Amino acid sequence: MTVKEQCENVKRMSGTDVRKCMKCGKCSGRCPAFHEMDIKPHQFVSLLAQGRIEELLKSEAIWSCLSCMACVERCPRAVAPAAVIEAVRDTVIRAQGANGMKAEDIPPMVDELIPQQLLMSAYRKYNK
Amino acid sequence: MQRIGVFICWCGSNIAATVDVERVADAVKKDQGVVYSATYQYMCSENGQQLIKNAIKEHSLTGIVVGSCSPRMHEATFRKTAEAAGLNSYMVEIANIREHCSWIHKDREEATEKAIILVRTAIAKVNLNAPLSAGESPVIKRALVIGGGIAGIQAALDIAEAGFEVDIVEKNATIGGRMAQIDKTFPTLDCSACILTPKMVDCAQNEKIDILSYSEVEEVKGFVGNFSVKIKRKARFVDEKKCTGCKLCMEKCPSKKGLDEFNMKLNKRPAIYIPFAQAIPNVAVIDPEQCIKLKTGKCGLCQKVCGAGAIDYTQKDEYIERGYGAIVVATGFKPIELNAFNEFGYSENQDVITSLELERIMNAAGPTNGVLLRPSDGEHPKVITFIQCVGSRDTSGCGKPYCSKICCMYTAKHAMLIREKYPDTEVHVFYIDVRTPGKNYDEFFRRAVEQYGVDYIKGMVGKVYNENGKLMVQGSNLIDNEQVLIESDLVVLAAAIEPEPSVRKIATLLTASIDTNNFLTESHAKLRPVESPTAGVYLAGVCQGPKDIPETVSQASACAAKVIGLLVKDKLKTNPCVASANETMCNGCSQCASVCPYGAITYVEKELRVDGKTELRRIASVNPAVCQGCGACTVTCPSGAMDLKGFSSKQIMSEVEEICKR
Amino acid sequence: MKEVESKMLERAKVLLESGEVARVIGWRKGAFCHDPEPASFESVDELKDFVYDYFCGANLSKYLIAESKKEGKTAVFLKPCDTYSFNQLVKEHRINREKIHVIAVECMAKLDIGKIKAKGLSAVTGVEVDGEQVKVQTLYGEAVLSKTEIVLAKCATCNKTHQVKDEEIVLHERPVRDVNRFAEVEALEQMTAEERFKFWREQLSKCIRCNACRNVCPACSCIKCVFDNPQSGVAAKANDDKFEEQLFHIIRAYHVAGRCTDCGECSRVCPQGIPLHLLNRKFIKDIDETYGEFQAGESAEGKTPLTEYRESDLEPKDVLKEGK
Amino acid sequence: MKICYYPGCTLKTKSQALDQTARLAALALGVEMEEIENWQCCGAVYPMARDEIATKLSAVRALDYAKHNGGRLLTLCSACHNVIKRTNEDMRSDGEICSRANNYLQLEESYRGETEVLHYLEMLKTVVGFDNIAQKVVKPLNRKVGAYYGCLLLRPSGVMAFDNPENPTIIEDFIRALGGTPVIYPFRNECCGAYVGLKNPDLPKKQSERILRSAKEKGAEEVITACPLCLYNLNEKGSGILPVKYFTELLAEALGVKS
Amino acid sequence: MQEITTKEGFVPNIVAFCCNWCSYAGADLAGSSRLSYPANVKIIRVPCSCRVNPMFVLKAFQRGADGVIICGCHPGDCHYVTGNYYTRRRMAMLFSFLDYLGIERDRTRLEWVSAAEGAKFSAVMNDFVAKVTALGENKKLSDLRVKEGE
Repeated sequence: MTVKEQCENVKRMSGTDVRKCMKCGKCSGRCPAFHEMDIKPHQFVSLLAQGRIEELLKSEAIWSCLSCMACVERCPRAVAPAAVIEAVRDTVIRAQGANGMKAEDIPPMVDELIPQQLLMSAYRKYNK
Repeated sequence: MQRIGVFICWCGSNIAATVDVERVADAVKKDQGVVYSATYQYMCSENGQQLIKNAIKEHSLTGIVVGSCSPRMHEATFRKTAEAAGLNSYMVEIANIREHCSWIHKDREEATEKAIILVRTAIAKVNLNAPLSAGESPVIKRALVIGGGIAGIQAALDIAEAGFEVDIVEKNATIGGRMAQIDKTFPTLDCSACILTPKMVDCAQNEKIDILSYSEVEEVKGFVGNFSVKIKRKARFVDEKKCTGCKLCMEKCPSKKGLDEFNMKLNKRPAIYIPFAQAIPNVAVIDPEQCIKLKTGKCGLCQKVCGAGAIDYTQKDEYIERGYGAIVVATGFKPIELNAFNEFGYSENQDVITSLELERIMNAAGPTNGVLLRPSDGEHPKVITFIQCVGSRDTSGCGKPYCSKICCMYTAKHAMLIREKYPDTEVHVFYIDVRTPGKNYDEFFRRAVEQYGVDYIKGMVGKVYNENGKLMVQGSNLIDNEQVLIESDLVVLAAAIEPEPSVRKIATLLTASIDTNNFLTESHAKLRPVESPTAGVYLAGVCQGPKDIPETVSQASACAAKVIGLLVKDKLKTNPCVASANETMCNGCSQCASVCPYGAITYVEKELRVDGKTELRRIASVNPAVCQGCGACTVTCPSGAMDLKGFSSKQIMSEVEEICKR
Repeated sequence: MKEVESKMLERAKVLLESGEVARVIGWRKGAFCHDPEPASFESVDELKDFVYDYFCGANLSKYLIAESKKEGKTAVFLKPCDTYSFNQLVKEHRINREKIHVIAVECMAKLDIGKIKAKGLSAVTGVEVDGEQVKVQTLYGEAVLSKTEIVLAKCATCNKTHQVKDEEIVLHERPVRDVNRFAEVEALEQMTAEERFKFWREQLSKCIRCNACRNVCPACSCIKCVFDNPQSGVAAKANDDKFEEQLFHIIRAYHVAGRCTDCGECSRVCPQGIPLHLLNRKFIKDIDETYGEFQAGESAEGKTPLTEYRESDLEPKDVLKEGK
Repeated sequence: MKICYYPGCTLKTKSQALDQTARLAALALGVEMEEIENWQCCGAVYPMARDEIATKLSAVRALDYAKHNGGRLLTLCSACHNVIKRTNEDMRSDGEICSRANNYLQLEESYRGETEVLHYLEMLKTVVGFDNIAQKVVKPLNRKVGAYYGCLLLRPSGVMAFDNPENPTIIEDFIRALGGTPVIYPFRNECCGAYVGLKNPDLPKKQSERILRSAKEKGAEEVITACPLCLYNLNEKGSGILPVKYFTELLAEALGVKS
Repeated sequence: MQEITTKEGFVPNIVAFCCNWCSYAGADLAGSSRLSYPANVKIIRVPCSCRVNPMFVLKAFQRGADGVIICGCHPGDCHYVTGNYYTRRRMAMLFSFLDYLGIERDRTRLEWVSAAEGAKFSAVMNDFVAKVTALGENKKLSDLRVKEGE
């Protein structure tokens, strides 16, 4: 896939129109995981609009987004940065062997109280 | 049989580059009724018009077709041209071969073919045109201004200055509007009241101006030059003529729980009150929701203390009806409700306020007598954060899609005034863009930054929350790509502005168009910016779109000029393209009247002689001065008795046929 | 029915004799037992030919446009379905209500001679109705037919009740029919566009442009019809192949939309047997489904569905239902 | 009254307290929660990518079952509620997702989002009524409780339509009905850190502490939630600043049905 | 401009009725913005969409138009306050009726185009022409009376 195709694909998967963004930064102003991210939520929208998908695919931030939808909820332009981040993450994990978490990584992290929901969420979010 | 002249305009290269104008002129030469056809570079020019005039005379033309730009552009021009050459102006039809042809098609052959059809369609129509003459209607030499803010005041003063009588209908107890609430004005920082109140006094003293305060427009009938308006004068329970404005009643009133609307409900006021010290008229009003006497029948204290005997608890709403030649709408604006913006904590935190509330807090006549104190505890705020674009430029559905236009400037003003008066205060402003077009505007904003050290942060706030008594403002700093957290004492929201909601009702009454944001629509965005599409209705101030005071005043004066231009005329020509019923065909079934939006159709019993017999029939009768020519009735009429002049069924059918000929 | 007829005759006599009314509008015997015709009776003497039987299907309300213009009062016998047309005409100011005395008469459905003949019976001399059974006498003997099979199309689905009456002659209660009057329209809607087109092409091709439907229709009462008016752009008198002719039925149906009471007279009088009521019923069904149930003629006041609107009305594209 | 109920995996294992107290309380209030047949895990997170269909199918199956069994589907776990409600909205308004999902499932009759998805709290509010609950309270809470909404119930508000996303009131009304005093604190709709803990344990810790600190500062003695994951994070990563319980535990307690 | 698939080079003839205040101005704006649409769309100016008599629509079809589109101000924005509301009902009923007679539904259309929607005007016309082109020539309304085979 060319970079351009990849961009279009991510745009389509996210279902959001990045051109609607007016670059106010409210998403990043609200994000609880902001400090954990190398590329910030508003940059996901902006870089995708510029076609700079390769930078996004390399980002560590895709593993930090909580999908808490705070950015989506408050965007004054009805843009969904979280959906862009998820589309990028999906693109990464759908690529062969690029799962964000390996089965063998999990057991050591699990304590006995950990709910299924957490494991399931993490599995869905990080793996194909 | 018509003698038709066809005039094809090149519009320089606008048409001629795509349409073979000579071929068009040639193709229609032998069409029915056509006796002359010509082309010219610019038909609308002096020379072009002369060409038309000469042809009308030389060839005794009875109708002309101009193939040119849109009729919305030059129909009026060519009608005047025809008139000047002695041809009835309604014998002119325009074939729009620019906007609808040369500008949208690239292929010359295709465009030329289409142009020929469009011109032929116009020829087919003009073959069926009949001379129409505009009727006349008298002009009532009095204007109505709806809304008594700065826009209404300025328009009224200018109209009165020209010698015409003006009524200002203001729904509040005083004129003055939003400008009266403002402390200082940008970019000069002069005191708003100092420049507004003299104008309010002028209004009160001008004998041509009648201020109908605490009143609302209830019903509008009629048309340009001849409106009849029913105005509700709400019961204020105080005789306007007797009250001296001494305020003794205000002191004695035992009910002091009403919220002071003038001070943005930041403090309480008595049930009987004068909105503010410089109110015009300087007359008290009783709030029936708060008045103990009106609610329980007991009390009556204000009546006892009123030396002038002005208090009248029995007052009822009254209705007056007056005639006007022109109407100016100047209904103004309000800040939007902030329910949809709870992320900024407006409803939970007293110290999160709107800019208009800050305006009152900063004002010497405001709830804190002009001392900057925060509402929660009356302390001086040391750190103040402003958030711009709250609800403006918002297409998510929570706010308004437009830029409110005034917020950048007033926020800079507030920031500057605070830093000037309280230099130890830290001021931050979150902005998305700072928009400062206007004379001395950007210089003003830069002064806030450069001279007063206001901290402008490019970014938007995501959340405002209260922690340990502080307002924590969490937002983006996009320049530094950081998320910042500012511990603030006061947060000021630049809430979007929206048209005063009553404008919808006014628009309906006036049949004036309104856009999806409830702004009244102007007749032409560039060339007729102060006129509503409804003849005789003019727009001033924010009711037409966001604007600041200087722009509002300019627009109000422009409105006044338009109104004066109308009122100096003794008679107006009416649109002759109106409906009329063929008496011999009319069934009198009343269906047409049931769809007429103007109430232009009535029924008469009339003796008709048909086929040698006299019959008494019920027949529709259209008042041509009231009919606006929409044609709704023509379609409802089952017998086809109702037709529209200038757009008759036969004319439209002939256009259809011509287009379908291929 | 005889009983009803004699009561009607009795009332007509009293009204005419007393001078209360100047004329009575009813039905007069025809040449055969099955072709009574609408008539105006101005004297007791003329009443000798008065008839009211199972073939009196004609709607008398349209005659009142002219009659209410005449001197004196006019009495009229109206069946349930006729009263809707009457109301509609009052609403449109075509009938002067004050000059009409409405006698509501019972109707147990009327018979269609065409359907009887289609059963192979000819030279019919009389009928006797007994509940669901109809004994048909002919010159060649007697036959028994099922009533449901030989009633007029308009009666087959009728559940109408008298909307107007100054007095009534109703001796029997009519059973309520459990039928869907839109069934035929629905069946057409279920077809493909091509099938529908084929159906209508066949039907409308039969039209000989005799104008019977127009002349009988109580909603089609224009002083000057658009089809007779050269200014309308659709005029055409004769049967020709021009648009004016071809679209005659479409325009006619549209013109009466929202005003048609579904009286069914158009189909009853069509000599070619075109089911014209299916055109009108489509409009009625669409209006009911899109803008709420509306029965023209139920009231002599108020607007019709096409002369009012709601801000929330559907767009045309949303009214067109998914067909095949 | 019977309502179809979708329990979800966590409630069958680690969070049985949530499930059991909810059932007990519902019975006391006259509602029988009828577990739907053969439910499968909803997936715990709503897949946002528009080309994700397979991961939405278990939710569609549950919805379709409820469509034919009363037309309502009751949820309890915030995550299940979020996934099922959002999937339902896709089925209702996104023609492409709807037709693709139906193609997979081959149901007798296409599912087009007809089922009403009802969270237990919404059921309490609209079906039972908080006033009725208040009347049945035998052991009023008499303490200050902070409602923790988290993200899943509220956002995206356009689809969830649960409450005002920035200033919700439903759990506060619930607390009031149980005789407790609700404490409103600004972090009640902030994310707890969710599943990111497996990758980055610091984030849930930071968030959970922040949330509980905020609740404590405003006077809460206890925090309640509807989400097993939130409960886990707040309890395990929140440094014990405040005790955290399921809202149904308080309901059962107040109604006197706690086992 | 959209690609239009033609049936053996068939170019449909389209009659567009546009209200003077919104849609005609919208068409003007499409022109001044140089937003093209096929040349086979020809516009008739009417004061309001409510001036469009169903008879005009039928006449157009009879005379060989392949598609008829009516454009007016958005509901609520009618220059004459209520005109387009009547249009909406009239055309909804007419179009449904024509469909009932077997006339392809894509040959008729009602659209709201404001004076500001030049782009919409152009898009609507492109789309409409594409749909009508796909249907081919309109024969039905002009030969409703002609018996099969004749």
